[in-house]
Amino acid sequence: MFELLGIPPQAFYAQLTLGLVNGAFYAVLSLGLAVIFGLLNVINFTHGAQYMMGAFAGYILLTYFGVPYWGALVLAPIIVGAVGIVIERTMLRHLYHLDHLYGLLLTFGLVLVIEGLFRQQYGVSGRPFPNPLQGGQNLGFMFLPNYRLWVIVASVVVCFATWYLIEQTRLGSYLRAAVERPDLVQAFGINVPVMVTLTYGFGVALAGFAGVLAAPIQVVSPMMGMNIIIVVFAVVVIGGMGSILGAIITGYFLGLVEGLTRVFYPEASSTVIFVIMAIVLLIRPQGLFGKAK
Amino acid sequence: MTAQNRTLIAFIAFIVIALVAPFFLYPVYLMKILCFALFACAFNLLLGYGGLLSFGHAMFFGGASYFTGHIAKVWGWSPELAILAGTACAALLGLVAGFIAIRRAGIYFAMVTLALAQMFFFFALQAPFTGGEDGIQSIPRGHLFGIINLRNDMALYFFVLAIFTFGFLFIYRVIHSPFGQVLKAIRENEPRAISLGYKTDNYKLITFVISATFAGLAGGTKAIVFQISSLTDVMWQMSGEVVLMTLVGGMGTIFGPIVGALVIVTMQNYLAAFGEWVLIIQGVVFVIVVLAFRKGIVGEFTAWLERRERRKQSAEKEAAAPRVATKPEHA
Amino acid sequence: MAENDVILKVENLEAWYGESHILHGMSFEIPRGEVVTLLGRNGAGKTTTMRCIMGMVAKREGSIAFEGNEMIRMRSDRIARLGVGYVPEERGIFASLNVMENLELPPVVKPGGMTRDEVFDLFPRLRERRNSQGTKLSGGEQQMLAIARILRTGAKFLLLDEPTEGLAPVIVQQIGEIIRDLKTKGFTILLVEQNFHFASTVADRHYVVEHGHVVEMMRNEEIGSNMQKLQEYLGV
Amino acid sequence: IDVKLGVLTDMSGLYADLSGQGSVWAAEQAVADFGAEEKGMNVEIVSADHQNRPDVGSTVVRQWFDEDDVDAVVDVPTSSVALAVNELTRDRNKAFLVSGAATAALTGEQCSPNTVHWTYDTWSLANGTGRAIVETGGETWFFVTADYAFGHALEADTTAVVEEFGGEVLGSVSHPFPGTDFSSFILQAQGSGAQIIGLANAGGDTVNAVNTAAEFGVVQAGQNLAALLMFITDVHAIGLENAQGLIFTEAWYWDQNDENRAFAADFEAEFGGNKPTMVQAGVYSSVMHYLKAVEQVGSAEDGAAVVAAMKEIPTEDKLFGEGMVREDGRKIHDMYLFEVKSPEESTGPWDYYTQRAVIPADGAFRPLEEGGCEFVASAD
Amino acid sequence: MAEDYILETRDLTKEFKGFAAVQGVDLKVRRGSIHALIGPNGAGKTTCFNLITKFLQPTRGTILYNGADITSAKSADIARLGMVRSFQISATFLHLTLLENVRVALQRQLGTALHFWRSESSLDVLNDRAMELLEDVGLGGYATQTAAELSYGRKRALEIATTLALDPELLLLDEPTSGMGREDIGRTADLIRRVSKDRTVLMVEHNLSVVSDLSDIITVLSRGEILAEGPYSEVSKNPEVVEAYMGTGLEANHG
Ligand SMILES: Nc1ncnc2c1ncn2[C@@H]1O[C@H](COP(=O)(O)OP(=O)(O)OP(=O)(O)O)[C@@H](O)[C@H]1O
Ligand SMILES: Nc1ncnc2c1ncn2[C@@H]1O[C@H](COP(=O)(O)OP(=O)(O)OP(=O)(O)O)[C@@H](O)[C@H]1O
Ligand SMILES: [Mg+2]
Ligand SMILES: [Mg+2]
Repeated sequence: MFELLGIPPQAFYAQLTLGLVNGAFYAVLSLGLAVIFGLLNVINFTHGAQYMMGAFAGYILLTYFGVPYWGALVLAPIIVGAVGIVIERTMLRHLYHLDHLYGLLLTFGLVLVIEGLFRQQYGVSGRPFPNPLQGGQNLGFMFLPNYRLWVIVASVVVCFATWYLIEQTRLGSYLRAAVERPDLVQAFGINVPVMVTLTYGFGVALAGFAGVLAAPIQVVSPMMGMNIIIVVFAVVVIGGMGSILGAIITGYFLGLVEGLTRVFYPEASSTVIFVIMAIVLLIRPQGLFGKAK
Repeated sequence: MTAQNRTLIAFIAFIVIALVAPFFLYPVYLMKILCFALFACAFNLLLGYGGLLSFGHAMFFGGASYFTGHIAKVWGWSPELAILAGTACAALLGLVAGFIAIRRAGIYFAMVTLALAQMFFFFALQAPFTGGEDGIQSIPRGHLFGIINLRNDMALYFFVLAIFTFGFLFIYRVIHSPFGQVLKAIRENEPRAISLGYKTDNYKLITFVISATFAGLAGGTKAIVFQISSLTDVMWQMSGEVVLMTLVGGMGTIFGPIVGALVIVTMQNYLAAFGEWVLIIQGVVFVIVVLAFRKGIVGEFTAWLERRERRKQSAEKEAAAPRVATKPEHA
Repeated sequence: MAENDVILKVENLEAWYGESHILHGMSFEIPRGEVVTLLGRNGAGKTTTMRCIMGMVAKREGSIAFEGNEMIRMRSDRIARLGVGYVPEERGIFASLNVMENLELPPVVKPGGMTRDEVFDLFPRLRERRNSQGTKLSGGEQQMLAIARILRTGAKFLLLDEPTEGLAPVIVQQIGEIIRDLKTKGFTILLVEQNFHFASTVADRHYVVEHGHVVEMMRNEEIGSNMQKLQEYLGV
Repeated sequence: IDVKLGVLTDMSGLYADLSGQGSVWAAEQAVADFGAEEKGMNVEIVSADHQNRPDVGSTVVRQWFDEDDVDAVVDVPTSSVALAVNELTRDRNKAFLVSGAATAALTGEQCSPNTVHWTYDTWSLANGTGRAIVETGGETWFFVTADYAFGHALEADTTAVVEEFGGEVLGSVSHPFPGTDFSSFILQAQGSGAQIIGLANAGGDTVNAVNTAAEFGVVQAGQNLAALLMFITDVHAIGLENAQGLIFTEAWYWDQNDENRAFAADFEAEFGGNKPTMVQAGVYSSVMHYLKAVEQVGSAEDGAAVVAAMKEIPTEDKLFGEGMVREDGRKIHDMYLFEVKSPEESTGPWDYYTQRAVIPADGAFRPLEEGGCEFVASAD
Repeated sequence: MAEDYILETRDLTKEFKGFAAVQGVDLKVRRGSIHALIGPNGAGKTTCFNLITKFLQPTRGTILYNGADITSAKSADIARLGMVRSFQISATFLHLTLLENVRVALQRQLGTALHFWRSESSLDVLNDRAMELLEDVGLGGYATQTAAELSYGRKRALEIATTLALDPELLLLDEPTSGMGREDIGRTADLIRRVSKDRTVLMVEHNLSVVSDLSDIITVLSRGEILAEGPYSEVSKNPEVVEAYMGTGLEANHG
């Protein structure tokens, strides 16, 4: 069948695997967005910038402090998460009682500032980041670099750990309830502001994690965030933010779809996700995993 | 002074200033402000009165700019017809995009419009007639109605001013129309509006299309003024810029978008020397406005006027009232 | 009345929503173990008073002492941890949680709360609907859920804002029984009620609120002789 | 004589590193080295950021011409902005000295009597790289092309050269612009079995593609990469580990001779250890030549006259040596084919290139008659 | 002669994931009557309203309005046909003034709602009627305030005024007096009686004194099915109804 389409099956499987790697990034990023959106009802426009900061944190740790990749993998998300916490406490916090629109606008403004500062400091051509896992596996149908294999594993583990933490524990209901009526949840005896801050920090840390994870295979550059975040937004619209699990699955799924488009119709690979988004909106406006209002 | 009187006075003042300004200031700069002001007014209709935040308005602005540019340059139509045609294309584009986007509300709406605009960006990048990253260059300004040579900056300026004034008044009328009233109600409580028998999707779609149309009018005009249509006009940064203008000026106010466009365009012009800092400064302005001056310049100003008036009124009342009103503090 | 018998003492409470001044020197006290109602017309400030006690009104002044602790500056989660339970007027059922999750949401703050089964025995209707989404419940079911979830927490001081609103007469009757039952278990309850007949069957004393302050206190026994005055206050 | 130069460049975007402030500095340096003051010339330099936006660029330049009496616009990386400026300059009869922009249209269909295109263009890069590689045995090609006009133009130009010299193009794949993930395209290129993978893209995309190729072991597996537009700043970004073995064409390299090294040393002192690019060097030498022409004409007022003088006088300066400006505005000089060193070969920071070949001036640029420049044709 | 029914449902059924909220309800509302729908909490009253006004799609059954089948019509169309509902939980336009709130509803009759080229002052002709409606519900003095500033009870009153503004032929009221003080309950009851003169009212209400006072006929729902139907005097004696709904205590006696 593949031969009919002019694609040998090996190439087909290889592209599918690569699609999965991309999907891994989409999943972690849309998961972070879903966590933040789920709790603060804020579309975190800075998510892309924070992803970029994660990559740069890795770069800086490596070049100036000699921290190897594996150290950075732990430290960078913490650093980025901490920056997120500062943003939440000093700025976002003052907007919760307002229309959600303002959260979006604030984070959009922050994107300009953060990206601008990094551009100012590091230029735009991007920085090299050594590959910590040289070599690769011969899967029969393709040569899969070890590092890409690791990306898939790492993202699956992080995604499902997060899912478990949020959906299978009491924390999840606190978070969801706090979105609707933070004052009431607090009046039940839960320290909502602290919970909100930590969750935002956690969501941001996820973006940071995706950033370091991407550093060795995508150029570390100040613009890397904006390019990917618009796609992730589309992923989120398709998935519908209905559930944490939905965000994860949609992420992987769209990575695969995009991978296939690259083989069959490469010209459309930058738009395929947007086209799917339009179709989903026409057929199922609330998204694949969203609940109808 | 009633709000309506204030609007009238402000409008007259604006027209007077606009008529004399080109004799003192660089006309091209003024035209740029007018184009962006119209763009922002169109955007403000959707956001400020319809409650719909579109993060993809560059699609209509830039789309019309491309169509106008192509039609004027390749087909050789006269500028007013080219602009009209470009505007019509934007309206059509608005119809399609709106039809998809209004299926979601709130921040989803913002994301959907952003994504659609990004799709349009890729289209503009790859479609042959747009000239890819070079854009359509050296679009002829041509002769208005075949007579008035628009290569003259002054002549062009008054043409642009006329377009702007038309657009501005039209949008003003939409806001203050029976339609506008329903629109505000939908923004407040959509299910209730439905239960009153309003097909809210139609209202949102019409608003979206009107907004797209005038964004297109602004884009088409800009193409003639600058003789260029480029990818810049369809990029997400452009969508962000118009949000910023509206926000800085004051969303949901009549004159806010004009003031916002003035401030942002001027800032871009004069900060151009600061190079990389322009975007950062813009970002900082964004953040400050969102955190501290949400009403925007015009919004804060009217609020201040109203406060002052109320204070004056209560002072008058007190003065008019007999002594009894001022009871001794300690009984 | 000895100081230690008063569980809650509100003095000169002032509150604002934005610029509008809502409470003007509210003062009253609630003895331990009593059911006390706030009566008053729509907009008198009853709900606002409760929200102040819970620390949910941003701008408030005066004194609110709970078991001797001053709470006027306290954050609402700390107030809840002291053992104050709140059933808001609009019920506050969470749409994104199902009945079970709604029920288990408020953390247990004191020992001695009801168990899940006890709660379900009290409101069998909830047991039937336990997997349904919170806001898909009927209005009355939501009201039951709002009361039920507070009973789990072990709070011994309850604020009930119009708990009978929208409930079928049989259920109202049931709620009356529950309140009387809670009282025998040592709960103290502050009740806001429009349904005066209901209030008079459960309460020990009534405060009449008008324009943000208390204008009258009546013990339940005195109601009969004060009917005339009360009717004027409530505008029947 | 009063002369006002406007350096229009990208201060914050993609090209900020390879032109940007460095170009402004280079222009100032040229004015100083020319000795304008001693010669009684009053040269002023203004600069602005066009943010890679043609509309911003043309607004700035319009204002420069209409209000600030600027005589010449310098550098302008980003083809779209350069084309816009090109039109305006002709319209107002000023002069335009292009260094940063790549599009060969500036001396082709869009050529102007007021424009000189100094450093390089897409044709010369495609020609230099394509030809040299085919001649050294890289006969089968596969292109990874940025899916927009510029990418397709590079691919087409190179294909023509490759085929002309007996090579064969096996296929190509278009990737979205800007791309984030190149693995899938590199894999397709790998699958094609071509000897050479031509990267018909620029900036971040090229960097990204090169890195991905290294990850998938493209070079170890026996294929070679050819970048069709690459600057030393890109190599710096990639790092030698991944960039080694890359072949491409440039007009100038800081480590070629003592003059260049001296210039680079000054630059380095100013810009925190970075080295100048060919674009910045081009700004220096184009400004130098422009000033000579102004001196000869005696005024900077008439842009076309100054440019005509630039074409008359042979060029000569410390960075680009001797050369000429052709009738269509094309500056003619040698181009060089470089190969990126391996980390072991490199002796220090920014020691990145080995020179593989010199493409002599007469064959380095598109022949005059092939460009389709209007006024060249009518002159015949 | 057959009775003149304005609204009729036949075998109306709504199932949510296997659970039937409304089951086989045959409801007949006589033109010009005040018809009360009562029943224990969760009996399916609001769901019935949602089905009739098409906020929910019935699983089964038909709905006839003025003899026409409206089972597959859209919500907004239903309102245009003259059947308007109020919500159990208040729904007002928070940042519009009370006058504007009512006017939005009145505006529909003008048929100019889509006219974006017309001046707003063309709506001023509606002001008198709007004020009248506000007076009717006792909000005359608040016309220029925004709805956000109202207390809960007053929002309910505003909601009724807005609903009446559409001059509906059939008015569906979901617990119109809940949350109101006695004063307002009395006024609202009077209002309902007054407006019912030339229209039909179908209401859900838990306040038995209001129900007994106003309604011509009562349908009792229980667990999604009709338990009893008839005038108050009859229904209130039905032992099943007493057990399932009314209870015996005096607490419930709101009056
Ligand atoms: N969020 C708010 N912003 C401004 N004013 C408010 C707000 N909430 C309530 N008010 C006003 O405060 C006053 C007191 O309201 P409150 O809700 O305490 O009254 P209530 O006695 O509980 O009345 P009801 O019986 O109607 O529930 C009212 O006049 C109301 O309009
Ligand atoms: N969308 C839904 N999904 C699932 N169950 C629902 C949904 N809507 C209503 N229900 C259930 O259907 C039953 C009937 O609800 P309904 O709101 O009609 O009751 P009601 O008679 O109006 O009660 P009340 O007097 O308390 O308002 C309830 O048990 C409720 O939980
Ligand atoms: Mg209340
Ligand atoms: Mg109900």
